[in-house]
Formats: sequence, C-alpha cells, structure tokens
Amino acid sequence: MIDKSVASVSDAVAGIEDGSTVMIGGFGRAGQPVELIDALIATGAKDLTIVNNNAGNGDTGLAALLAAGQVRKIVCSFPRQSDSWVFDGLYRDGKVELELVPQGNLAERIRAAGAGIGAFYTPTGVGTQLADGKEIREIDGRAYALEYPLRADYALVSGYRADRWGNVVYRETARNFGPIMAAAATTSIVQVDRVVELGSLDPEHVVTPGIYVDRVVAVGDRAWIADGEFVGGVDIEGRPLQTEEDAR
Amino acid sequence: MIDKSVASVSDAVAGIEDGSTVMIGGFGRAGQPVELIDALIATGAKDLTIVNNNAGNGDTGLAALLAAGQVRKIVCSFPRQSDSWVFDGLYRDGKVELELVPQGNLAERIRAAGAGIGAFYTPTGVGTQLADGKEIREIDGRAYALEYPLRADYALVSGYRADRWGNVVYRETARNFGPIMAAAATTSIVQVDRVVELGSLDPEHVVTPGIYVDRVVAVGDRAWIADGEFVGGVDIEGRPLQTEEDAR
Amino acid sequence: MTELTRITRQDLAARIAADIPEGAFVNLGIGAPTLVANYLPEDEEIILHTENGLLGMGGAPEEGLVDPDLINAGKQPVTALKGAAYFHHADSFAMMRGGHLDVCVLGAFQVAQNGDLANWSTGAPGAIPAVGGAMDLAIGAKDVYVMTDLLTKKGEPKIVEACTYPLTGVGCVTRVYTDHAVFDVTPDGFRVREAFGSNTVAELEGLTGLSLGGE
Amino acid sequence: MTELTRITRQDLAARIAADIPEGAFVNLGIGAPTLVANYLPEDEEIILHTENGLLGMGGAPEEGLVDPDLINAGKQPVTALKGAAYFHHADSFAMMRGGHLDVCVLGAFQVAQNGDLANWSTGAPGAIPAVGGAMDLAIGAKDVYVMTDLLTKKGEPKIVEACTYPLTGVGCVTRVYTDHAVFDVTPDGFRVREAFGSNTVAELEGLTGLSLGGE
Repeated sequence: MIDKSVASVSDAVAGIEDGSTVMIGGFGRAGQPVELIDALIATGAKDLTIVNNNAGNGDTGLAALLAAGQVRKIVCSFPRQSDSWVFDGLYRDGKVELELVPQGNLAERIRAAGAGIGAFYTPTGVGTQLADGKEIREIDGRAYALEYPLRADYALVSGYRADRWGNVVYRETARNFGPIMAAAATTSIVQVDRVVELGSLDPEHVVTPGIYVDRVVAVGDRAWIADGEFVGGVDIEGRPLQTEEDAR
Repeated sequence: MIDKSVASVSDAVAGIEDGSTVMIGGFGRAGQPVELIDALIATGAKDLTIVNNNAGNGDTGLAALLAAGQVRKIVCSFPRQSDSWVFDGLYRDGKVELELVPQGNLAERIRAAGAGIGAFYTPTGVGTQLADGKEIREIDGRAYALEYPLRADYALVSGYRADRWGNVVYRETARNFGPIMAAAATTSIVQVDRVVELGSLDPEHVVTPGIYVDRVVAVGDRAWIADGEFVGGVDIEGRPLQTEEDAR
Repeated sequence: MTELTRITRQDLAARIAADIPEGAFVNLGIGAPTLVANYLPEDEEIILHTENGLLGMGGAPEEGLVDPDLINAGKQPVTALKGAAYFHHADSFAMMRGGHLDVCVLGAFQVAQNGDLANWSTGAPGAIPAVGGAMDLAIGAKDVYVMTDLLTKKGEPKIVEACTYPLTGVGCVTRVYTDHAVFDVTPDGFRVREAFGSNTVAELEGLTGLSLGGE
Repeated sequence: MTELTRITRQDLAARIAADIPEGAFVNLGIGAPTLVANYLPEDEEIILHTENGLLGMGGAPEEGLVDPDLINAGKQPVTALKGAAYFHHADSFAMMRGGHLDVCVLGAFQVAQNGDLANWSTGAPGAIPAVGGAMDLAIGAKDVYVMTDLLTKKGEPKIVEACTYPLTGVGCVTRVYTDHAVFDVTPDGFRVREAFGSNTVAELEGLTGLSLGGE
C-alpha cells in the first residue's frame, strides 16, 4: 500500500540539509505553508536558497525563517512589501542575497524544471535591467530572452486536501505556486488541512497528481474553516477574527 | 451580458475560410468534436491545415473531413492506425501533406502558442530524423532541440459542460488536447453536451477558463449518457450498444 | 499661467472604466488602478483577472467574510463571482504573456513617447527592488493603459521623450490616463485624446515639453 | 545447435511485472507491453500512466460499461482507479518529459548496445510514418525497459551493435526483456542479467553476434 502521509511536520521536513534549495509556495500569506516552515526553522538547516514569490510578511512563516538566519539567498519577484521588514533589514545589512525575477518568468522557470524543458524564450523583461546579460533572440519580429529552468531539492506546499497517494487539491488563490513547485523539486512535501480517504478526491478535480508528491502531512483545519464551512477566522494581516466586528 | 453560446453548430463554425489552420481536439475518438467537424464539412472550406493528434478514424469525423478533400496538410503525431484508411489513401496518392511531430512536442508547441513562449528547447526527438535540421543546444550536459509555437486560426474542441462565459469542463480522457488548443487559436469553438447556468461550474474545477473560448454550442448528451448517468451507448469503434451483449 | 484643470483620482478611475467594453478581460494591477473596479458599470459583465490565479474576481468581501485564501495581487481580500475560475501561477502568467487579456491598467513613474514604461524601480541606490508581475502585464495585455498624475510632486512630467528610470517594458503602453488629459501613444508619439476641462493642447505641451500634435 | 529456451509473451510480461516495485509510476506504451498490467501483483499498488491524460489507470471495463471517453494510449477502453487523476496533454507530456515516470515498457525493432532505441519506423519507402508518444517515453522515464523477441521472424537479432532503423531515442534503454534472456544496458554494452532455462551467455552471444560479457 502506498501511503505518503507522515505523522508530523517534523517528519515531513526530515532530511533538509544545509545548503539545500527549497521552494516555498504561497503568494503573500495565501498558500504559505506556515506549519512546514516552522518545522524547517526547528531543523536549524542553514545556508538555504529559498524560492518564493515574496520575501516574507510580518514576523511569521517565511519571515521567521529569514529572521532565524537560515537563508543565504532568496529568489523571488516581489520582496518589498509594507510588512517585509525582516527581509528589508537583512538585505540592507548584506546578510541575504537576492535574485529578482519577473513573476511570470519565475513561474515559467519553475514549470520548465518540472516539465523537462531545457530553456525557453520569453518576451517578459526584454529591454529591461532584469534581462541584462541574457541571450536575446528575435523570433517572428519580436525579441525574446532565454531563461533556464529553476529546480529545487525540496518544495514546501500548502494544499487543502490530499489522499495517501499524494493527490492534492487547493483552495482559491492559495493554489498559486503549489502545483508547479511540487513538480519542480526532487522531494515535494505538502501540508493540507486534512488527509482524506483514497477515492474521495474526484479524478477530474485533482490539481497536483500524486506523482509529484513525496510526503503529505495533515495540519488541521485552517483557522477560518470549521467542519469544512467558512466561519471567518483571521484577517489578511493574520489577526484572529472572533466577531464580525473584528473583520472591519 | 456576456453570452458566448450560439444556437447551432453551423453558427459555431461560421467564418472558417479556405486556407485556415484549424486545431481539432481529440485523441482517437475521445474528445473528437464530431458535430463541429460535420459542420465544418458543410461549410465546404478547403485548403485547410489541420492540427490533431491523429489523422482520422473510420469514415466519420476528421476522416470524413479528409474524405471531403478539404484538407491540404495535417500536423499530427500518429496518423497510421488500424482504421485510418481515408488518410492512408490520400497520403499515398500525394493528396495530403503530413508534418509528423512527436506527441509531446506537438502538445508543448501548442501550449507555447497559448502561453506567449517564443520557442523552447526539448529533449524529445534529439538524435532522430524528426529533429533533422533543427537547432540543437547542449544545456547542463544534455542535448535539446529548439521547437517553435504552433498557432491556429480556429480550434474545435469537445467539452462536457460550459457556461455562457465560456468556462469549460471536460470528461475523463476526452480532455486531452482541448485545453491547450483552446488557448492557442485566435477563435476557439467548443461543443459541449450541455450549456449550464453561470455559477453551476465550481471555480475550483474549471479546466478551460472562458478567456480562451469564443463560442460554445450545446450538441446534446453524448450517446452513452442519459440524464447525466452512464448507460453504455457506443463501443470504442463507434457501434451503438443497445444491450449489454453489444458491449462484448 | 493659469491653473490647469485636474480631475480627481476617483474621476480618473471612472474615466478609464468608461473605456472598458463589456466582455473585456481586464487586469487592474495593484494600487491606484484597482480603483477602476469601483466604476465599472454594474449592469455590464467585465471579467477581472488577478495574477495570483483568478478570473472573475469580485469586490471586497462583506464584514465577517474576509477569507485569507482569496486575495488579489495587492494581497487585499476579494471575492469570486459566479463564472469565476482558479488556476495556478504558470497558467495565470501564460494567460498574461500569451496576449489573452484585453486591457491592463498600470501605474507609472514615466511613460516615453514610444510607449516605453518605467514603473517598477526608481533606480535609487539602496532601494530594495521588487517587480512582481508588472513586466508580464506590460508586454502581455492587448491594451496597456497607464493611470497616473501627469506631473510628479516636484512638477516634473511623467510622460517624457525617453524614460530615465529603469524600464518595465519596451514600447508597450497604448494610452496614458492622467489627471490633466488622456494621451494616446501613436507612431508619432503622444497625441491628446481628451483634454480635461479647459486644458488645451498648447498648455499640455507647455507642461510636458513634448510636441503633442496640436493642430 | 540445440534449440534454445524461449518463454512465452505472457511469461515475459510476468517477468517484467516482477521487476516493478510497489509505488512505481509506470507507462506501458501500446501493444505487447500492455500485457504487463495483467501480471502486476493485486495486493500491491502500482500506478499506471497513460499518455492521453490519466494516472491511476485500471483494467478493461466490465461488460456494458465501455466508456468511449475513457481509453488508453492504444485507444482501448479502460477504467480509472480510486486515486486516479485526469489532466490535459501538455501536462501529461510534461510529466513524461520531466522524468517523473519510474518505468516505461516499450516494444522495439532494434536496441543498440549504447541504449539507442529504434521502435517507430522501419524506414521502408512508402510506409506511413507514425511516432505518437514513443520519443517522449524513450527520453522521459527513469528506466526504459524494452519488451521484445530477441530475434525477428527472419532470425535477425534485435539487440545490435548499432541500430540500422531510424532512432526513437539516443542512449535511453536501460534493460531489454526478451524471450531468451534479460539484458542490462551498461557502459560496456549489453550484459546478461538473466538467461532463461538452460540458455548460456555463449549461446546468446552466438545468436546476437555481440560480446555479452560472459566470464
């Protein structure tokens, strides 16, 4: 019997070593695998290269990993945000390296890694600083820059439901980078609210097939869902919503 | 109000002119938009370039379009099948041109057209006749061939359900080339069993978002489905299944 | 020189909204352009795209229904309309890069008369660069509309002969909506499409130092 | 020369099945290799991929339940297991090309000692060429197993020093399962992994004209 589910987030992140490249899903807080990141912090693995769209928000999740001094380099499209003070400080102090990639090239490079594409020509970024030094080719009268795949040793992804074969479905815009990162990493680790019985995910609706997933771990219903129903919960800044008033 | 549904298959294929490039979904009979193909035959449009995985089965659908003498060239991966006698004859008589593309390169070229990728390096076909004359590049110690996008004027696709915004879901392995062809054509035309109310397709389950679809047309439940339930219907050769015995 | 007419940010958003036809697929970027959504006609269907994986984005959620999984590119809570669709990031940017969006509306530091856009970096030393999806939108949408004040706070024109800030995209902007006037980007440079209030082409030329093709 | 041991097509399928570990993701191509599915252990979970967009493919449907929308790469009716997933063609071939399949099993006209595979065309003049997904499978799977008779009907060996038929893939085959023996493709050429019945390495060398590394 295939069973990719593991008992704890610490089991899920076992083996991540110093110097690993780790893709972390999420766009801002949506789809950020906070419990897996916390487990990664607990391993103490350092000199990590992190691939994420952003560079952490507030003091939790990816920001906490940065604050812990475990990150040598971050590959992302949009580090500077109103609440990215942890990254901002480290970057200004020269303590973290930044590779800035336009978001669509970031997504396509990750996709290419999973899809076995050796390189691709993209129109995005041509004529800008972010294509400096890249090979440019004119195709059908338009200029394109050559971009290479972006691979990782590990991917940490947040899904909604998974089964023991590793099939995953996501929730709303928390899907974002999860499916392509799961396909681009040697070892892909997915946290979900619940691991469900094999056969309870409709084959028409599976977004990440189990072939891309090595480990799944249940972390319990997200705070704003109870018994599968939306109940409010936290606001976009991560503050708990206890009453309707809190939601203002 | 946006309403991409049209009343008939002849309305759906209106405007397809002599010399058009037309992508036709389907892998063998699964997902082949037979009603749209019949409507295309009725237009009499000729000198067509057809992109499909195969080159027709039996005497219906794509095979009938070929038999009608409307096809100048076919781009496909697997023309020769046990029941591809229509294509076989035309090809041997020099009446239809063939561009043979390995299936994965065919799919990826179609995907690249929809995704705005100028060209890509693929490992598939390198060192074989089908990469003859293509640019070869070594990347990270592996050889890749450069492949270009494959675009079309029209795509004819068979889905299962659509709404008036053009969102489409498919059924089982009939999904195959539909989603990528819809994205790669200037005008994409989708036949479905039923056009359903806006809001009745779950946003998590939509496979082809309406942005890729120009026209949808309801053609009625496929023969092996009644009231949404599977009832048997036709076998893989297209023969009607009236009784269980027929299904042997 | 008399004071020129300037319309408010809200009126500018409404002006842009009026140019978006029913059935269009539209991305409103982040920041000020998102105001345009408030002025789209309620009786027409215009489908909003957000780069983080949603077509058919709706407005802000009602009280108590903030859902942290459902956000826009600016990471603000939104809703999904009937007819919406979710997809992953590679699919979302394929949609943008592939030229499927009809319109995107972006902010700008500068727009050049050949349509070059600079909106992601001032190039200031020590600033932390961040680009997000701006470069994909700039080269991907069929029409790239810029929404901006005509002048910086220091009074410098933001439509220019050539950008001095780092570029976001080359020759990509099709129209610039400013508080003073609307400009089309044409093969001959900027042309005034509509001057607000009593503003004249000559006055706008005076402000920008550009030839704007006034008769 | 005495008659050599030859196992049946069915026994060969069972032999291949025995080498596929639980949890493997496997593509069985079209034709003879699909027989392997019949010999996979029923108490183990092995996940079959079909190029036309399905992981978790099951066996043939029961009578009366043939579903023309649910077919395999050979266009035969199949079923979907619990835990299955459907996807479109670009995703299916991304999965193959990206190296995610553990094993594929393919037929062959010829396999060369460097692992070159020829299985899509005899190059005969006038023949209609058809390649399908063979080239993607050949270069995509972690292990490429070939299932074939060792000799053609005319008695010519199908494992060869160099392919004379048009190639499907370069240096891609890892193991060849034949009716006479199983061969590994090694940096030193073919090596006998298992000779069936009383067959000896020397006999197999005699049949093929190759050095097979017998001690």
